[in-house]
Amino acid sequence: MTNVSVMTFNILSVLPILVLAGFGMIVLFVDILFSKRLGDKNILAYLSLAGIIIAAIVSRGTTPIALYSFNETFVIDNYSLFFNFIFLLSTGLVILISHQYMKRENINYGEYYALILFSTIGMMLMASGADLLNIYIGLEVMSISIYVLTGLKRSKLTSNEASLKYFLLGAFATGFLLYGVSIIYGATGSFNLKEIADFLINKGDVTGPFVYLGVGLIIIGLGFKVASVPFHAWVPDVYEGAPTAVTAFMSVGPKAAAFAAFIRILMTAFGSTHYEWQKIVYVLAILTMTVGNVVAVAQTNIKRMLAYSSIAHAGYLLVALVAANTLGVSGMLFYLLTYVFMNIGVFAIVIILSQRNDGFMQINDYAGLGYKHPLLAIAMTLFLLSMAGIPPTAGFIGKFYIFSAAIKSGYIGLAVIGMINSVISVYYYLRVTVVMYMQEPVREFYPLTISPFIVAAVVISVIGTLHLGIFPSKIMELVQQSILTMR
Amino acid sequence: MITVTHYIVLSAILFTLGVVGVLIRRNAIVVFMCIELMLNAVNLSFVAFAHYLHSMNGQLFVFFTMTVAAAEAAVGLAIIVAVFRNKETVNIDDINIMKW
Amino acid sequence: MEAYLFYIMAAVAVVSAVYLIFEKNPVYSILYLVMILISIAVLYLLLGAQFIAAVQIIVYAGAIMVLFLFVVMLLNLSAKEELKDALSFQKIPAIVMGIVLLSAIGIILRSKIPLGKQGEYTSAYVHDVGNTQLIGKLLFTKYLLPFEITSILLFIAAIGAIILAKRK
Amino acid sequence: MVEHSMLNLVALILLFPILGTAVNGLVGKRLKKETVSYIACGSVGLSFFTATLVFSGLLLLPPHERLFEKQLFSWIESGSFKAAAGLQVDPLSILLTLIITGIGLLIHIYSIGYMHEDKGYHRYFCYLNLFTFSMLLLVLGNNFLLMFIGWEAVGLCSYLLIGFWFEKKSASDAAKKAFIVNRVGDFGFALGIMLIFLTFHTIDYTEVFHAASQGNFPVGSFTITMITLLLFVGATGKSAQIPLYTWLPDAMEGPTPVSALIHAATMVTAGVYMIARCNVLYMLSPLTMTVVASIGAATALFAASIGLVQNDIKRVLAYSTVSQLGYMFLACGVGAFTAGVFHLVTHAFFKALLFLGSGSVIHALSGEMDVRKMGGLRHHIPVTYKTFLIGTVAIAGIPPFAGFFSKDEILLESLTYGNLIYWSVAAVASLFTAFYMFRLLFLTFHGKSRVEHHVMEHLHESPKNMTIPLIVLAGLSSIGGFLGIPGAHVMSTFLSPVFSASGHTKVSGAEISVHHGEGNPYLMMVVSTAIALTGIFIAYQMYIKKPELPKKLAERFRFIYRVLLNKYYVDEIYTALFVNPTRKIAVFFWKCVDIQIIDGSVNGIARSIGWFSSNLRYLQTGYVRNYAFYIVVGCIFIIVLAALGK
Repeated sequence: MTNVSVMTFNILSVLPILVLAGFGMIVLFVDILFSKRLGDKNILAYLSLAGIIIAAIVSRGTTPIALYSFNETFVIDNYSLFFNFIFLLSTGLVILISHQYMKRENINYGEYYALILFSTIGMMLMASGADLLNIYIGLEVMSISIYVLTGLKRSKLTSNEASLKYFLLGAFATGFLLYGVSIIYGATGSFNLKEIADFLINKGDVTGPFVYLGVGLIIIGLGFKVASVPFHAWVPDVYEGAPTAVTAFMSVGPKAAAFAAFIRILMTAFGSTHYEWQKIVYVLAILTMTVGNVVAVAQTNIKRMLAYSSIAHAGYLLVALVAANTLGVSGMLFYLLTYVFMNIGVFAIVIILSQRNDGFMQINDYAGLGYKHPLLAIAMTLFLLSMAGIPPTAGFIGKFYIFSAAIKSGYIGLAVIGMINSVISVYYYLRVTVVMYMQEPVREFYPLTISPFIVAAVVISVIGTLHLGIFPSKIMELVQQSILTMR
Repeated sequence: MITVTHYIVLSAILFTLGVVGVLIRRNAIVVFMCIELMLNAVNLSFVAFAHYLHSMNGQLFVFFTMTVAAAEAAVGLAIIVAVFRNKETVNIDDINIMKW
Repeated sequence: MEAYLFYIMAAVAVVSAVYLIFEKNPVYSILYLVMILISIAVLYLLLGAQFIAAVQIIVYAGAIMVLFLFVVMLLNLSAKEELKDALSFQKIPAIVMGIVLLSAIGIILRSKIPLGKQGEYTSAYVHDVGNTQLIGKLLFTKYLLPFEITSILLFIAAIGAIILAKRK
Repeated sequence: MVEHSMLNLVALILLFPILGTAVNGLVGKRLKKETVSYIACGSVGLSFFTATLVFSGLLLLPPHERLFEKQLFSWIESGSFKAAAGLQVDPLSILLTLIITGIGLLIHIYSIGYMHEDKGYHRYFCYLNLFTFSMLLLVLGNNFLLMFIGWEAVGLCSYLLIGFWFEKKSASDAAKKAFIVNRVGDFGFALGIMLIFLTFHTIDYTEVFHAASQGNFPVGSFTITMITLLLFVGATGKSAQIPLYTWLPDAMEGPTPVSALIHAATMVTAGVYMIARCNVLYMLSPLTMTVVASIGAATALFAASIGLVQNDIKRVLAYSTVSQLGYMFLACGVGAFTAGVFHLVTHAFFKALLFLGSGSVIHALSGEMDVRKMGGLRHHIPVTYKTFLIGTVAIAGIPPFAGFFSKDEILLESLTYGNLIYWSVAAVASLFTAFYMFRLLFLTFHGKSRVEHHVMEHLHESPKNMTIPLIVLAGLSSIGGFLGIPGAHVMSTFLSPVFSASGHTKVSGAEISVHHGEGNPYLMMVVSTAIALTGIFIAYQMYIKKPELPKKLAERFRFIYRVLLNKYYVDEIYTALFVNPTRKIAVFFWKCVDIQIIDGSVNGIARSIGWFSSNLRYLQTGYVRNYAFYIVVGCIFIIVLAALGK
């Protein structure tokens, strides 16, 4: 271990976390102290954005070596920096798209911004945790914030219901995760991913099924968070019931965080036993892609359709995890970044077009959009095409990397199933564009109030989707660097 | 002589009972209590492992799980209260507007 | 002595757990859960984890369970639970599932459990230094970061509970 | 280096159409119709002009150096994998570029008149320019991924243009069908590219083909066979071959100029281009070549036979396109890439002409497309008639028109390199082609008018901007064939740098016949002319001769006349022996195989996914406990897997 520097209590390594925590508190205090004078509370959004930008500044750049701190329980390497970037980007975009929405739905609480920032702390901890305890705490910080955010529209029954479902099932799945952690602890004597890996390499053969049981249970817990079939059932209901801005938030950042932990745990700690967990993830990947895509075909509510599509995307990402090679992991990171842009872009447009109390959420409500608001329709089409994996969008490059990685590792069948699935997915993404361009409007588009915030989010997403699709090499280089120091 | 296996078997039994409870109970609060039972089963196995491994980490982990459980309890019960305010029930079979 | 205590407490815990999941009245369910918590606390003592045992009694059984009880009372649920059972058909499969799950875990545990690397905190050493001291020391050294993060976690829980349960 | 400065202009070819798209797409709504059309036609015109400059630049180079790559930016770099986005100019790509921009320009001009009344005028030209851009990208890209991007983008444009009149449900359905059927093919294509990526560690044409021709891969190697087969799956989708052709006849719901440009001249030939481009790989896999040739031959015959009985003027042409594409694949499949590309070129001329001609007819008849309601139009719309006649003669294969030489070469090559079966299939298909095309011509322009009265009143010849493209294309269809006249080899010499790497590709009739005694090109010409004439003759008999007979004459000299009239019943015997069975088979192919089996299975798969979807969604019951149950089921599954481990 030459390229490792051990620091204890390096406060700098957790600086982004501290910044976010600080700004979360500031937002809360400003909200309480000046609530009478704030008016429409724009200042809270500005403050949160400022926090995110400062956090991004302090966690920017790359590091030549992996920096371990807090007794090797926390690590700053290019991998975690890359994920920090994804989290901050997605949180920033979500704040941009949610500001107007929160005002419209009358739930513009200061707590909303604080909770989103705190949740991001949890994600960062998950990506940087070099120790199962840190990852677990990060997971809980993230999840508990989202349970609350989901139920934020407390007078609305769907929001309550979504929150309750998510909470009960989330706690249930976390039980399995913890059980897995305890078994791993028993089998190896440590929570530290590196120590676990060392132990398994040296004495792994004596542990056998006991370790696999632990890994399997951890896969359940994280599989729940990434919405893998059969642990996915919460996704459609929660996505539908949660306030749309929160749906956008939880479809991106937490998913990326769960994948970050997933990759780090499976690749670092259990890299030597990958033949065992690959079997499990293989089956999960096929199920997830297929169920997600097939069921999405029959959906009529756009949020539900996006929920199933997000399940399907989790399936593609699991394909990369099965491949378990450098190309796969880098493809996965790349895909997660593209997913941020395209998914938040779609949700931004859904928010623009919906009305108070989540009216106009049916796909048919988009009829004729192509003529009434051509720019919105073009942006929406772009995001949907990207999700369907059609060039020259980012989604295509991401899928290309992922399926190439699967083929490279010899999982040709998996790649074929994945591509059949992406053919199916074209059907339901296309349906939205067909409705937008090839049907007569069934409703008046109210004079849409489009705030500059949300326009900025859409523009950033469009640029991101196109840029990653046309010039992916720079980012890919960065991604490749970021996984070098991981193992 | 009580070995670690005894504790792990006990923990597995309690965990499974918790799982069964989640599957068959309808009162959201009781479902939540069954989840707490699962967590306790896990905690037991942590402490047992810690003891037989001569390690303190397991006990520390339990300390953190308990903290998390406290936080979850606060939020979870608040959610249940919010649901009850709107729907006058905590029967989770009545709480399914969203489906399909 | 240790073995007897283990079996007694294990029996108490399992029986209470069975009662917990079949008891109709939620208040009783809470009491059964408290029984389980206490018996597990005793097992913690057997395992030499005095601090955790104390926390289990004081925080878990004392504070968290009281919160549960409080909510049950607040919502006045003691009498009117179990109105509609839309999934009565799931009861049998659920129990079967439970048995399958248990036996599957059992199959894996059938052989002697392979324990991982032994640490340096032997019972004698822990006894010398003191369990609580050791935990305290670890909390503020090795586990400082998660310890600090839990403060954020509890903060989240507090504002979350307020914002969710607040009336308009 | 004047030639290099000319070649460096290549990026401009792509730039103009995309600028046109951008302008018309963003502000087209507010512009006058003339301005929109000037922008659209101007951009394609400039692009065509640049293409000619680049072409002459290429001609200035000595033949073996005619390969120019212009790197734009580095695109994908991941470890050992590398790809740079760049453009490649070589004889093959510049030839197609000229066709795309040239014919594209004519069709843009034609569209000004054709779409004049349409309210989506600017949208139409925006799409059309975007299509031109995408097609150029497909052809000019220097690696597989760029080709794939162009490939998908032309699919997208085709989808937008087929569904252009989306108010018609059939149009938007056809659009959706085209897109989804194409995606099925594309997925094979994408898989093939990935396999190339992993096998060769690059997706750059030059590097891949160089590596493949170094003998690292034995002939018939499994990897290469897989790659080529997967690529071919993509080709069957885009180029409408069995079994993925069903979208093309439906695609006729789009505006007619679109059918001419996209669904006849350019996009559908992308598959042929791709195979020609990858000739090095294909030559390494005899199995794939057999598959390509067989599917091509089968499609040629199958589609031609369906064409025999169609009554919609555009559908006849659509099936004819499918059939002609089959010819091109047959040619590629037997290794005669030059012949395939040559036929691609001539087909682009005459099929664009025919489609535009049919568009002119439809325009004249206020939208009527059923040939049973036409007839006798030749005096009313003379220019259209004459040009249509030239197109028909060209496709039927009468010397010296364009189709004759290219089709003749394919027939020859299929006999020389393939076998008698290929040849006879192709010959029968050629007979059918001549028959149905002249049937179409006779029904439309000859005989008594069956046009409805109110339509008759508005009957008029099309405006200048529609007839001029027709005349230009008619000229090209007449003389285009001399590019490949046996003995001169203009085409094969020009293309030889592209195909020389792949073994036996001195593909030209005369030279081959020296080595192989089987095919004498001149004898072959006579045979194929005879075949075409036979087809025309039968059509003439059936659609001109008989309906015109005055009934009275027949009654007076009943017996003698009938015998004479019926030429001693030779025709009847002929009809009974050949025409009727053929007709029955054709109807069978159309009604049963085409509509029910192939179309049905495509739709059936979509339906069954829908069925699964609407049933699987009920697993989402909304009950938390059910969801928890799923988690436990998954958990048990995982634990069982873990228990089985080791």
